[in-house]
Amino acid sequence: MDAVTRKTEVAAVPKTVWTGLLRTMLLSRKTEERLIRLYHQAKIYGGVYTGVGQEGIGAATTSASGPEDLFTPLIRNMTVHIGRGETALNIFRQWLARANGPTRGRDGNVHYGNLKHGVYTMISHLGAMLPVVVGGVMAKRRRGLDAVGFGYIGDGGTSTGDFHEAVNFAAVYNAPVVFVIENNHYAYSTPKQFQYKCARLADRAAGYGIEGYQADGNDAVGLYLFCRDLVADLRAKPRAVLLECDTLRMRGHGEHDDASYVDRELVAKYAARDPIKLARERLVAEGVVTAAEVEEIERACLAEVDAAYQQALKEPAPDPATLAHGVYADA
Amino acid sequence: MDAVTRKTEVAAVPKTVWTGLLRTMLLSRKTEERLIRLYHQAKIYGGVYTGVGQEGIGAATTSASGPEDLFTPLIRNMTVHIGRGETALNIFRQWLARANGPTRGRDGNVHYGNLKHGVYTMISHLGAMLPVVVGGVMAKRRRGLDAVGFGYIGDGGTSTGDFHEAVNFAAVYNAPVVFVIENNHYAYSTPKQFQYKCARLADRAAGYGIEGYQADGNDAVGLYLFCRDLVADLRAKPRAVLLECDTLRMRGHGEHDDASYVDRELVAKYAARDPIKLARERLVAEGVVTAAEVEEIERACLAEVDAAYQQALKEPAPDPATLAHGVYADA
Amino acid sequence: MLEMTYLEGIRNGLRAVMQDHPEVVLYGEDIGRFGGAFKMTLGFQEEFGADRCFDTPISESALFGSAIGMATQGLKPVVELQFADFGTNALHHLLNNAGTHHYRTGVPVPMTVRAPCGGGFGGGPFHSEELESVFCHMPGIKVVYPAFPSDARNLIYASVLDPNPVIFLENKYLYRHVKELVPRKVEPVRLGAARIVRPGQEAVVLTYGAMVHEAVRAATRLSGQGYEVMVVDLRTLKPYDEDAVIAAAAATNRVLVVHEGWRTCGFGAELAALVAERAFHLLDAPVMRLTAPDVPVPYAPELENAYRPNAEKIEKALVELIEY
Amino acid sequence: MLEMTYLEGIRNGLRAVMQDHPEVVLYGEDIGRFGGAFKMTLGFQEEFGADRCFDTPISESALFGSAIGMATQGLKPVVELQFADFGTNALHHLLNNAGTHHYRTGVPVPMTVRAPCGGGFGGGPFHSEELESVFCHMPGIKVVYPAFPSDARNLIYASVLDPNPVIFLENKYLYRHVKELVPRKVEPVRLGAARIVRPGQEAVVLTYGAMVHEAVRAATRLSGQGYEVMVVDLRTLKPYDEDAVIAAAAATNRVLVVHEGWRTCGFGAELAALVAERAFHLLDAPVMRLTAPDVPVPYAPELENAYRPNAEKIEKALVELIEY
Ligand SMILES: Cc1ncc(C[n+]2csc(CCOP(=O)(O)OP(=O)(O)O)c2C)c(N)n1
Ligand SMILES: Cc1ncc(C[n+]2csc(CCOP(=O)(O)OP(=O)(O)O)c2C)c(N)n1
Ligand SMILES: [Mg+2]
Ligand SMILES: [Mg+2]
Repeated sequence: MDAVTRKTEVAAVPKTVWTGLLRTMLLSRKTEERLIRLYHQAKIYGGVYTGVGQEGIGAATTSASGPEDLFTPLIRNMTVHIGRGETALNIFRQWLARANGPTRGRDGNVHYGNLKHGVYTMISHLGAMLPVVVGGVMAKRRRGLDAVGFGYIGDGGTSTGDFHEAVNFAAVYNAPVVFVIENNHYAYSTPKQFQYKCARLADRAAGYGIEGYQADGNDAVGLYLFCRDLVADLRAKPRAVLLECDTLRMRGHGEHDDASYVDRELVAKYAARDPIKLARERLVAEGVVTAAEVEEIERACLAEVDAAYQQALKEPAPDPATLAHGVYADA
Repeated sequence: MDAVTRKTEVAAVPKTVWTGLLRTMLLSRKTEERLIRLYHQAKIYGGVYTGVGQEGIGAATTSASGPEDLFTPLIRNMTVHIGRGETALNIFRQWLARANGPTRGRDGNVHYGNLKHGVYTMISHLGAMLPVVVGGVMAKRRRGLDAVGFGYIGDGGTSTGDFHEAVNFAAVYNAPVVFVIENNHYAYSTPKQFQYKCARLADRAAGYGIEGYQADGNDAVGLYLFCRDLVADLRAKPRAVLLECDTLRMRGHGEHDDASYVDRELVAKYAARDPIKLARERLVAEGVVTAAEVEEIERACLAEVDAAYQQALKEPAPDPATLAHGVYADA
Repeated sequence: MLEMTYLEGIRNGLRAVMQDHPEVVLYGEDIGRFGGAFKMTLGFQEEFGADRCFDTPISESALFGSAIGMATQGLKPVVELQFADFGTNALHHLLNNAGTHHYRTGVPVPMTVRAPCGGGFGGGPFHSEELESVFCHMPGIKVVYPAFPSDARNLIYASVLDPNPVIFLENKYLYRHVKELVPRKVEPVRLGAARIVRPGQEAVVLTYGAMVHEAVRAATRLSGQGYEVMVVDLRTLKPYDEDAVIAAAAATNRVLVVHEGWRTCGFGAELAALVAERAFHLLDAPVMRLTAPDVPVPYAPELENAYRPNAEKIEKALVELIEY
Repeated sequence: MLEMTYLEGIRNGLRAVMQDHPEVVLYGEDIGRFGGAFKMTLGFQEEFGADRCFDTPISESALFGSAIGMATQGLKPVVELQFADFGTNALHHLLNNAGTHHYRTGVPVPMTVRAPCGGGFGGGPFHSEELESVFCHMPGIKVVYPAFPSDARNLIYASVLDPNPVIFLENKYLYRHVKELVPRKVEPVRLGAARIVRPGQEAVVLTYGAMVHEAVRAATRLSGQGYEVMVVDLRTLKPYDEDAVIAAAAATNRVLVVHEGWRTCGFGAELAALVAERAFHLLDAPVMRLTAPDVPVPYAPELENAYRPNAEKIEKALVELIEY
């Protein structure tokens, strides 16, 4: 089974799935484009890291997920947050370090989440969130809840010991976790040949006794169909799997980075296969949405971004007097 | 290519290789048998951990090694020490914590080595010696020395993040290191199905883009022939490889452990395939050594053990006044 | 009352908290059928099922990380490190995730890491470490270190139920060397309270773990010489009982800090610094530290005896302090 | 003389030691063609070849472990952590192997770990940590932490050549915020020597890293008010210059310890404990500590300003100390 796109199935999917998928990607793109602008206007404190060009992966996986599922997104995964219900308002609160944002200004930029949506707040240490989602899924299942986990990791992150321990741990206990490798060819500046020597990271799966799949991470529609079936299968027969998604980071590692080290041909190739463009064209072509409907979604996203930014701007920063509050939870 | 025994080649190997292989295994066995006895007579401080039943692996790999090669043995690898030239006297000095032993009483039991023989002194943290041998080999090769590395690890140790990082690191740089997995079916009390889910640990190799081999760890003769060719090949074409050796730990994890959790049938099966017995029978059958010669080697080993123990007993313990000497090397 | 060793105290408390709270799960290397390297969980898998007490791969990162996941999804995981020394393989999970999680997200992480530590039995450099200072440096983590079977029992129970990540340090030397009569039922205790193990007014020894017993031995001997020395067992190291420390300094005016871990940046430095800052005007002598030197824990008994503080060395230091 | 930033000082020292010693190799994440996250090694790969300055997988354990292997086989490896915070992924190599290797085997481990640390720029909890206390607790490890471009340059040179494992802490805030005129050539220095940055007799601030500059600022302001305050820059934290600390206490009788890391079991506790023990009779006031609170490093500037010590807070603490 490979993550091939299955044309005929597109029409059979409820339309709201497709509009949701588009909205998730568009809201993410519009939000990140705004953040990029704000960064270059020096209106963001610290760095800006985006998932521009990689929106398809988080959008497809969350679209295929259920209410009890758990997620550990990383820096390229704004679509995971949005796909699981996060609002642009909360996202701007986070990026502007507002007192009522997800981390109340205690952490910044991509380091937010919402466990009510099943979404963990990442720490920076690559690989370290993977055992967390494994444990979370194991706990929920012990409590009788039908949870599947989605742990996201970059090509570079697969070199960490934590990646290995987490995948192996999940494999041994048949914890239903999809380890989503977003292979965007680079880890910061380091090209993948200095990260690993195998041809496909999906080939790591055999060494854990689990299945490994490769998919086109820029084909959100195809990836959704694949994940929908995979997730259904994992619910029926819980087990860990590796899913390597091919994609490319379309900006620098962060906005401070001009990414001049990235192969220009590669950039051109993936620019032509922008995940939003592909999904939009395909879904319109298959007749499940009209071009006008997509434009409407896009307009709504932009309006949401505008409103969210304006609102977040007005909100208060954290009170320094609260600095030491809540280091411990009350016993 | 699999680690099959190649009968016709046995006679072509210099006889000293085979007598050396036998001596290494026999000296190790006699030494460890003595240590076991001493433990049960409460004459050893702390625990006793042996490689009884696994002698073939260290003996074969060191027999196939060259003068510049580097080794990171663990607790089952007395034959690596002996195969690289360690004396029974130094081994007893270590176990009796003598002032002139390899670690001068600063560490005990299996935690010794000798970099003049290319043998590192293990720390307990499983997996942690593997990047050390990788770095050592990289350094020697940069200095123009033809070094191959041998990093030993148990089935349990493959679950550590360090195993993954080290193998991947070596693969990326084509560091010629043989990662020797001694799969003895248990990690302390934990059977391998709670350690990993794949059928063969050698299957991990594909995920690193390297070759993975499986071998019979109890067939020291076959393993030697295999390793000899492999090592020659690694010298010609430097690269990392995985070599999974099947074996069984024939004692408890340590002598404090009766290993009652081990499958009795498994024990019987491997007892019948004792590596020393197998090598002895095969080499005698192939006519490269006589039974009398092997007995002579055995006698000599026993005499060396007796003499070494008696000598070590007489030697001084470390002087408490030296406790804090040499924490730092002098600048 | 039941007579229990320190190990039995912990086991008893662990079993009680598992019986009372179905959301408590235990896992670690060899802790299932085998009952663990120290046989702490012997019989637990039979009693509670393999779902609640199970073996794991040798993967300290996965142990810590998965515990964070479980603790945030309704369970109260208790992870056993086979030896505390192996905790350094994966401190990033404790320091960066577990310890900061409530602060960042408002979601508590009720996980416990059991970490057998300390030397005195020929464990050598990698099976004898005392890492409390490293753990105590991490914001958002609690660190508990009992010295007596009763405290061990009550504190493990409270630690498992605490909504914060707790490192529960167990002194291996004490496992079978200390016995005590303990009430039948677990008593409620709060983390963070020190205890005066022995009263006295000439000086106080501030200590914890195995050194509590050595200090009591030293104090008993000095009592024969007419010196009454107070011994305070910290019991919880983070957050620690600052008021009890200051009160002890006030009552004795002479403070000796003792621990079996390394000196530089050890927990004793923290205690001495607190006393120097908050009880300066109460002191009749310098705050003294008696600790292990900054040397890897040596294996040979001749070296380890020289390395490790004990009753004799404490007695000597106390005499020096009292006669200052 | 050349004007250099702190970052340029380190780069200059690193380049010099690579030029002078062919056995020095540098590696880490993104340090090759890209020159590293902070551009420390920009141009090194061109100058020294990819053999001596190269990119690695994201594998901190493999970085540390391989460096031990290299250092024991004739090279002098210098490993860059992208941020010090990621060192906690693999402390077991430093604590257990690198730090104990010479003691156990007699074979030295001349490796250096460069670790950019500290906050003040919105790095948040995982890119701002100060872990010196954890590193200093490890036997057999040296810890260096310069505050000035010239020291940074000379000390990196000496650290790389030192036969022991050295953790070389680089304050990220200082990278581009401090400039100094530096002699053309690296000067020989020894690790372990503190420096009086500013003389004074009312009190002394014992500090290091970014806080040296804050302390100097505070002292300068107080000078206007008639108080002359000494500032001592430790420069090496392990082993540290105990005699200089005691001498400073003797000269001023009032000691303030300042650092930007966490309070409990921080390096400041060690300094305070030393002073309390060895300089007790010299003190006219309690040893005070001014540190970050035991709180994860917060991201928002409002919070981080409250979190991080600075010249104003130091000035306030000094006034309190002097008027005690
Ligand atoms: C354990 C660890 N080491 C180093 C870093 C610093 N770092 C942050 S992002 C990054 C590159 C990540 O590359 P990849 O995993 O491929 O993800 P991508 O940014 O391409 O999505 C590095 C090295 C880190 N976050 N964690
Ligand atoms: C990182 C780490 N965690 C835990 C341990 C404790 N420990 C020592 S030996 C052992 C089992 C090792 O099993 P395996 O790797 O299969 O080697 P074997 O003893 O079977 O040769 C364990 C868990 C350790 N040494 N290192
Ligand atoms: Mg990448
Ligand atoms: Mg094994």
